[in-house]
Amino acid sequence: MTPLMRMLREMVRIRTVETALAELYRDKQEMRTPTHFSVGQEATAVGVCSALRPDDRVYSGHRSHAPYLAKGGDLHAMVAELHGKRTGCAGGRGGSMHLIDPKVGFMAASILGETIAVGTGTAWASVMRGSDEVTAVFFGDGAAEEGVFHESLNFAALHNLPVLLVCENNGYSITSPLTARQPRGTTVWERARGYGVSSALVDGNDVEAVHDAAVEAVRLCRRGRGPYLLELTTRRLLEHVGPHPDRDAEHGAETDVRTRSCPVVRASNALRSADLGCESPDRVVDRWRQEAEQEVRLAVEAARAAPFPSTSTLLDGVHHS
Amino acid sequence: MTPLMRMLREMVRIRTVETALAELYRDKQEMRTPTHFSVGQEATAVGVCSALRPDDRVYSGHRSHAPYLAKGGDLHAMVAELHGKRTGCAGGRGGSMHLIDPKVGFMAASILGETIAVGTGTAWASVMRGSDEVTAVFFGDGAAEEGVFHESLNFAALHNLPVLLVCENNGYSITSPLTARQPRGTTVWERARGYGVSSALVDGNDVEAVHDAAVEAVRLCRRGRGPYLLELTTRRLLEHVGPHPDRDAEHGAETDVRTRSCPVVRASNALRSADLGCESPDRVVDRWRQEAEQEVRLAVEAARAAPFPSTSTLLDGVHHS
Amino acid sequence: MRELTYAQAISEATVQCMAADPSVFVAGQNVDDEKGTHGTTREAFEAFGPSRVIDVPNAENAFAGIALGTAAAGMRPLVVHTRADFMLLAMDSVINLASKWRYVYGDPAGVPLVMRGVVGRGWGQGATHSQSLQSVFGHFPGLRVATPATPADAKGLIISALQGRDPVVLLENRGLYSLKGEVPEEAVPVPFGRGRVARRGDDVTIVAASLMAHEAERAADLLADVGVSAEVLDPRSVRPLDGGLIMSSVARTGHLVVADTSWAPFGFSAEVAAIVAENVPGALRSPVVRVTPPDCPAPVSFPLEEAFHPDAERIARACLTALRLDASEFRTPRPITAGFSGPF
Amino acid sequence: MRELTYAQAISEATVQCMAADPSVFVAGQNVDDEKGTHGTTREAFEAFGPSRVIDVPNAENAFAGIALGTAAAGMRPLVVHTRADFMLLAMDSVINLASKWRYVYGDPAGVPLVMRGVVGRGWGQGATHSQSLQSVFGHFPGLRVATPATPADAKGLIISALQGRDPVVLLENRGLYSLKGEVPEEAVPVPFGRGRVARRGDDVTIVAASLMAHEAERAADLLADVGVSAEVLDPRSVRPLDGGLIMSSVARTGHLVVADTSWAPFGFSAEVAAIVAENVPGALRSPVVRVTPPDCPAPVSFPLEEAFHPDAERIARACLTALRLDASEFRTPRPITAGFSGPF
Ligand SMILES: Cc1ncc(C[n+]2csc(CCOP(=O)(O)OP(=O)(O)O)c2C)c(N)n1
Ligand SMILES: Cc1ncc(C[n+]2csc(CCOP(=O)(O)OP(=O)(O)O)c2C)c(N)n1
Ligand SMILES: [Mg+2]
Ligand SMILES: [Mg+2]
Repeated sequence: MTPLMRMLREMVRIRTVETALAELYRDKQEMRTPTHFSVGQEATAVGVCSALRPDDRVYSGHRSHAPYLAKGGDLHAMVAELHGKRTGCAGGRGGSMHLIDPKVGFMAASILGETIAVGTGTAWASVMRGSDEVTAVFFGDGAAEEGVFHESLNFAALHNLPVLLVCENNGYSITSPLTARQPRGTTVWERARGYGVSSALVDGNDVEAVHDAAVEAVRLCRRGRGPYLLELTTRRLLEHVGPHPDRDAEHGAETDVRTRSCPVVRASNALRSADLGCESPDRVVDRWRQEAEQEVRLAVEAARAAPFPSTSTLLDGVHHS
Repeated sequence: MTPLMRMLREMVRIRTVETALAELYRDKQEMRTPTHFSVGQEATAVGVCSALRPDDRVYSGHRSHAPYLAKGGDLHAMVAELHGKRTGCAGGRGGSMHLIDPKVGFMAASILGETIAVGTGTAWASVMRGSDEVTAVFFGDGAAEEGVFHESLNFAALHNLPVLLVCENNGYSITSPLTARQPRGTTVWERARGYGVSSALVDGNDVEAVHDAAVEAVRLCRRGRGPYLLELTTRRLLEHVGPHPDRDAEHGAETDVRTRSCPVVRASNALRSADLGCESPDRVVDRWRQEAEQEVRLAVEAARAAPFPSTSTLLDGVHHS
Repeated sequence: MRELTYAQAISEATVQCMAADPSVFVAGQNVDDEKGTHGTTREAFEAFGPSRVIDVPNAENAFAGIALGTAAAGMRPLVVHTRADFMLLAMDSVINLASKWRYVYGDPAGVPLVMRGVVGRGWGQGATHSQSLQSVFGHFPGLRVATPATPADAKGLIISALQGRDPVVLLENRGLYSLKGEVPEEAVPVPFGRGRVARRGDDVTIVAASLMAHEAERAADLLADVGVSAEVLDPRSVRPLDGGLIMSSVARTGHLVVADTSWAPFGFSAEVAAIVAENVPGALRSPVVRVTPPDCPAPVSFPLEEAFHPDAERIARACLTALRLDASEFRTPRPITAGFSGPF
Repeated sequence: MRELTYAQAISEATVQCMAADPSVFVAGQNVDDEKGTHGTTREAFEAFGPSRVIDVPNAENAFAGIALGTAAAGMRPLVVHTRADFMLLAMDSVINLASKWRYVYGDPAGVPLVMRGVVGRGWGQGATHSQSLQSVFGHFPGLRVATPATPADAKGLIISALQGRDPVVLLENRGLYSLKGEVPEEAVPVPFGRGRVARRGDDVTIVAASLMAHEAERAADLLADVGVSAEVLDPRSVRPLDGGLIMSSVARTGHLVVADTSWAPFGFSAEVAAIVAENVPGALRSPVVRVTPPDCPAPVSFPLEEAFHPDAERIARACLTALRLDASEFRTPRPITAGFSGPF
């Protein structure tokens, strides 16, 4: 498989998983945890994570499913977590905004900007320990307004830390457009330059472009020439939190633009049948979708069947004993 | 008097007042409040404040005496405040780091960066109220590392607020040099550009240059084209807090450089006797110094003679009754 | 009197204060959108537009300072936090500057910075979206901290805040927004520091703020079934706290249960117990019982979440414990799912 | 046993932990300079150099998160704040993330982030440089909060912190740095949650942490002169808090005075009073007395500052009040100026 094929397959998988979960979230109401889907934004997670090694670390904010899965996080553990089950990746205690998978070096937090600092810290630890691991941190355009972004960028640049800051700019913070929050004519990637940080603006719905930019950024970080900031423009197709189509998009008559810019559609179009042997792209994508449907179906069944944590464990694990 | 003469006189006044206070602070130990002198940094306060109107506002951080005096703050009230007296500008409760003079629109706070936000807020209030007042905020290179700097700059730029951010870059945060705190090759003024904020780097020991830059910055702010950031390079001649000569300067053999760059010396040299009629610059400066010595002597005497606040007032004024 | 929901009462108070005083403005993340912070800021936006109901960037710390700055220059900001937890980012401005301003600067004008913080509840809000911070804010002199439980108090306390000259923190439990109650039409302030007797009773005193006042009333119903008459006191503000009301009730009943959504250690329940121990310890005929969340962060998982949040049953059982009565045949009440149901 | 100052004990603990465990490092503003945070970080810098004793920019919030990140990746950061007040800028990282990490993520490794905060004292430190935040940090499950009063405990509690796996806040009153006491040479941890009987006595129990433990001991001396035998309990950590020690002492003495440098409302003194009211209210033969700063920010002016800070005399008088003894002929002790004398 070509890199593009691998990435498309992963995007199709994430899209399929999230779409299935979004429907169940809406209809069954068994996942009682505020959930921020990445539908429409898959290329950022997939393009960046495909440029990382398994021992590299990834952090994200509240919109965490796509980076979690792209980094190789356990699907069953994620779905169980959304269902609040004992088998969840955080034992059902963290929910959608606190996914974690230590085996693949992934973790997400709910407060805007927090993990920008945490990821800067793990990158610092890599340097202290003499390892060449890189840390990538996903955060939104909104999180970039928090002071912790500035403080972390300053620190990362001061110590040349191997941290790749990935700003997923979807143009909104909940319902608030960028124009209501950041000065016109300015960008996050240019702001990074003020700290001497290398940066680039990339179409975040073009998974190959994201991947290529990330490969270069990771290379620099791994050689001690970090940090690096990637600003990736993208669009979310569902509402900020929850399963419904994004109303701002509808009202703004942006639906078309969004669909046309959909990273899955675009990557599918880019696939030449040549790459696929005798199969047509549509059929291949379809097969991947079916595989992912099966995968998420099993994960949901397992999650449903799994036990809730016993209330007798309510107080367990607050402290190291 | 020419503008330069007025500014030099004010700098001589501030230098004289602070030098006298520093000695008393050391010898008498009657001012029991951690005190950060601006000796060596007078040109920033004087150059900027001379570009402001009386109804404009000025905020500063912990290093507050020079901006307070330059904005026209009451000397007697300041000296009494340092002595913890009832007649102090904050009733003796705030001390050196919490000077205030509402009559001239001045206020200082002790926590790094706090007043950057507060000043942004008063500038916003000016816009809301349709007034053309400008707010200037003094802060150090160290304070510019705090997240509140970034958050405030973003907000000020978003709303084009009439706030003039004055970064007094003296190269140190307590004993920590800039190189230990900010990425090499970067500057505060360039960082401001990332928010679309106009900015300039000016020799902060050249009072005329500071004044000219501030006049232009204030003009833009007043016309609704703010915010503006001025980075002013300067040197402090005393230690961070307290009355002793700065040891880092001594150790670093920078003393010479510092003395040569002293803004009072430089402004004196710049004065042509032509400006002064028949008097020589030295004589004029000497006369101003003597006037200031007399002024501060009276203020100290008054402060010493003033009563301490009665302990029966300890609980007064926490709330609006 | 006509009834309003808690959310409507907040909205009405806001609109009335804005109409009466042109210096009042509302600011916060997404306050201008259709949902309008659970319907509390929408009417104001419609009435006064985007120049007085202002969406802001995600910058809690600076924004507290910015709002403070506007207050120092004569404005009256009403800052809305969609979760009180986010106020932990603004602690420096709130604690180190706002709460101390009037005293430290000897500035009689003060800084009337009013902050609303929504306390999340239910639907797996979890550890960082459901914290009740009354005990933290309550610790610091210079602040007013209110926890309105009823629509009328929500309205009246906001009015007090927006007419006063002190910095105020208002904590609103999301479980309350749809709650209905009588609310006066006029803008009548409810003063800080005066508690409310939510229910008269003789056998045991339950002190409970915000959402817990309602759980306490439900507990009082349950207790009435077994012949126990519980008095429910709602402090309305925790700083200042109406110690007098609590003391005189306990002096009469001899038993004290405190129910709260914040943790026990160094919490509201500690302060209420301390006030009694300090002033009328002889009145206590049984140990004080604190009904609070267990000493752990809030978990998301549904059964854990249900076990985490204190409710009427736990309060009622605590009262029976205090009274040394048998709780064995006590009927378990139908759980109410507080306010919100999903999906998000 | 040899004696060390409190500052030397901290320094020794730091050096020993760093020598024993290469993952320990020290970070904070100016920790690498000659003064070395009141002499507590200088030896470590000399022994281990700038790669392990690291000066950092002024960015308290991010730095808490950065240090947390290093802890998540196997390091053991010891973060130093030259004033505890500055930690109010780091509340989000500390409360919303560090304290909850182990529980919320079900991560048994946890994040051993250790933070020291200096509590300013004397010489007009004022409202924003002298706050004791034990009551705020103590409110949140997941944190360990220690307030060492003696050199030995300063050493032992830092060792516990740097050997444990929990986030820890250590609050050190600046008035203590020059205090001398016996300190074991070896690296012996002092466990969290076990209080210390600083002075045995039978008539009244004084509970007092950090600097107040010493004021309480001086109060006990004054009381001894008038024939009163006071027991002084130093909790050493406020979370967990050794309630058992307090209860058994009060059960014996029947009288409780709590002295603290943090405000009374929602404070340490409230929690101690609540523990007694909740468990052994019958033991109290007189009302609990809280000796705390008055309910206002700390003023700078010398006489106001002196009146603000609770001291031995106020504690002793509070004990006499509790015991209903006459305080009229009680001698006023010579004021000690705590630790520091200027100029700065
Ligand atoms: C400190 C903080 N403030 C506010 C919030 C509430 N909040 C959650 S997600 C969100 C929008 C963030 O926008 P962005 O960072 O662009 O991410 P996106 O949702 O667009 O992916 C907000 C405001 C929060 N979680 N933390
Ligand atoms: C939030 C915060 N962190 C730390 C301090 C302690 N502190 C006081 S002054 C100072 C140095 C600040 O340097 P800079 O801003 O450059 O001002 P300068 O003293 O050089 O004028 C520091 C670290 C503080 N007051 N507030
Ligand atoms: Mg966004
Ligand atoms: Mg400086």
